Amino acid sequence: MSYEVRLDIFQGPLDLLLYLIKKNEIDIYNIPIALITQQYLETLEWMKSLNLDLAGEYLVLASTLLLIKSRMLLPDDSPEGAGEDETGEDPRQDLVRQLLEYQAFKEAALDLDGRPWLERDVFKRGSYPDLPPAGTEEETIAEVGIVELVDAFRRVISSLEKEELMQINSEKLSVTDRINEILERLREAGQVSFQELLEGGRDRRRIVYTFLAILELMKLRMIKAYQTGPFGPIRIFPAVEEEPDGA
Amino acid sequence: MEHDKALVEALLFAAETPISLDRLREILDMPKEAVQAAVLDLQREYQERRGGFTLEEVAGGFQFRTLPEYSASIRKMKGRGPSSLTPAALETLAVVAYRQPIVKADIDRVRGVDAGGTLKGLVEKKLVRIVGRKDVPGKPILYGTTRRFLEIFDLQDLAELPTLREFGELAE
Amino acid sequence: MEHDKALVEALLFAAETPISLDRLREILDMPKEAVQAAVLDLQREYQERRGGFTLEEVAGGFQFRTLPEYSASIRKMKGRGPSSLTPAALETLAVVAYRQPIVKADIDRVRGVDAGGTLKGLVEKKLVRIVGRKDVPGKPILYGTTRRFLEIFDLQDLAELPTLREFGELAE
Repeated sequence: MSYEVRLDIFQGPLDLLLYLIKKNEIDIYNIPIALITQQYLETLEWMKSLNLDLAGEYLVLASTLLLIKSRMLLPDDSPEGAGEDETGEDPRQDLVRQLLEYQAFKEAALDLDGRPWLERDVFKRGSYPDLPPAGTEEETIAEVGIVELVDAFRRVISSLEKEELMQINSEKLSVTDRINEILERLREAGQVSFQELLEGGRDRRRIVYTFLAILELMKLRMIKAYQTGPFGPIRIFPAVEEEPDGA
Repeated sequence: MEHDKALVEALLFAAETPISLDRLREILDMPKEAVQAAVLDLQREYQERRGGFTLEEVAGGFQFRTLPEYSASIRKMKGRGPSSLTPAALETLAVVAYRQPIVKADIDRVRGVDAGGTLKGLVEKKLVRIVGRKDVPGKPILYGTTRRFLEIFDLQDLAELPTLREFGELAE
Repeated sequence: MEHDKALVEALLFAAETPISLDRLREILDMPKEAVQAAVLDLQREYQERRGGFTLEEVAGGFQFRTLPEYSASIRKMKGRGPSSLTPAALETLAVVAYRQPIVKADIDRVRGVDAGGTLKGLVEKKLVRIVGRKDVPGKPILYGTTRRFLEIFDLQDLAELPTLREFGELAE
């Protein structure tokens, strides 16, 4: 194998394909698919012979190439290398589009790399002597992000059942959002009607979540619902007086 | 130096992150025009002076930063090699930056590989963050870039990213 | 500005601690006299300029520092300074976030320790609030997260919290 290729320089199958196209000085809009497929497969063989782990994506692209090659050999399609057919669609079209898109982002990545990075090329002021706190300002929370929060939760429940782990889904969290809203409204107004709670949302999912939230709150016995007759409005009240925040 | 200008300079110097004109105005209780005049005046002064650092406009604010030509000596002083992202991480970052908000499946498709590992690394480095969920079945997570991304890559805002090379057309 | 002087300025600016003449000489591989001349020159320049900061000799080295007369505004800008959450507090917060509304006994059970202290701290920081009382014997307090929690973690609503499955997939 004569290719002077270092495999860790490829970011994936598209990257390898772009490399082969450049190496052969091929027009990307008119890829000689047989030649490129052959070189692509040879490179994969060579990678395998070096005991390199081949990501599955490399094989997916290999089969795509073979598929395109076979379609180009069908009599009804334009002959290889002849570019787009007048009526039919060039079997290479999707791949070319994907390659061009990938190439554009690859260049964008190089652009980013070429910018003056903070803490690599340019630096901000290194230190500043600590000042005594002003005391009056609201306390701010140091940089914690979602990642830290999720990690913390994962740490906590790692000892618990896997089943419990799976219970957390965005549906439950959406219901919790609605629970908080309902509690907020009850706090402000003292009571709220079922209708009022359901009216806010236009989309069906929100109505379902509101309903689930009401059921959950009733299950937790945090609210009580009263109806003033068989078809009268349902009114919702807090079940217990809550204590003020911070108590 | 005039008092207001010196005061603005002191704040710009002491701030940990780029500081916006609005924030300066709020702290100093000065008219916006006066704050702006002071900042632009400082910016011009440092530019003309050609010292070790200048006042740069970045991520919607202003920040003193050293000039790139001194990076080697500063890195030597700090005793660390150039911090860098792998080419794979940079590609993922570029896709997120230009296509945000974007779901992971679309990043995978563009890059032709599973971008999970690089994406997680970028979230941990606080260059990429979760911005919401796409309203399609499964509600997949949408990703976007952070303010820190702008700070690190010396961008005022996303509009300052160079235009992506056209790839939509298959015309010769 | 002359190159050596600008280089020294960049180093003094970017340094984490006051930096000595010896250290500068070591990094820049310049004669001590040249380093000293540059530093003294800079010191005189900033002194005469009367801007927001000057180059001070402290703790055996040199460091840019703002003038004391601007400290009130700087303190205002910095607020009280960020206080970080301890790992224990973060864990309690995570349990509340994902399992709300939740009573303290359940937080204790999940975390395997008494969460009373951390919970109180989170209520004081206005990240967690009392959302009501569970109508069971003893009427235990139910806790949930606040709007401020959403702000700090940059979330539109709780539904944006990633599920563990999604987060796990990112890493694969």
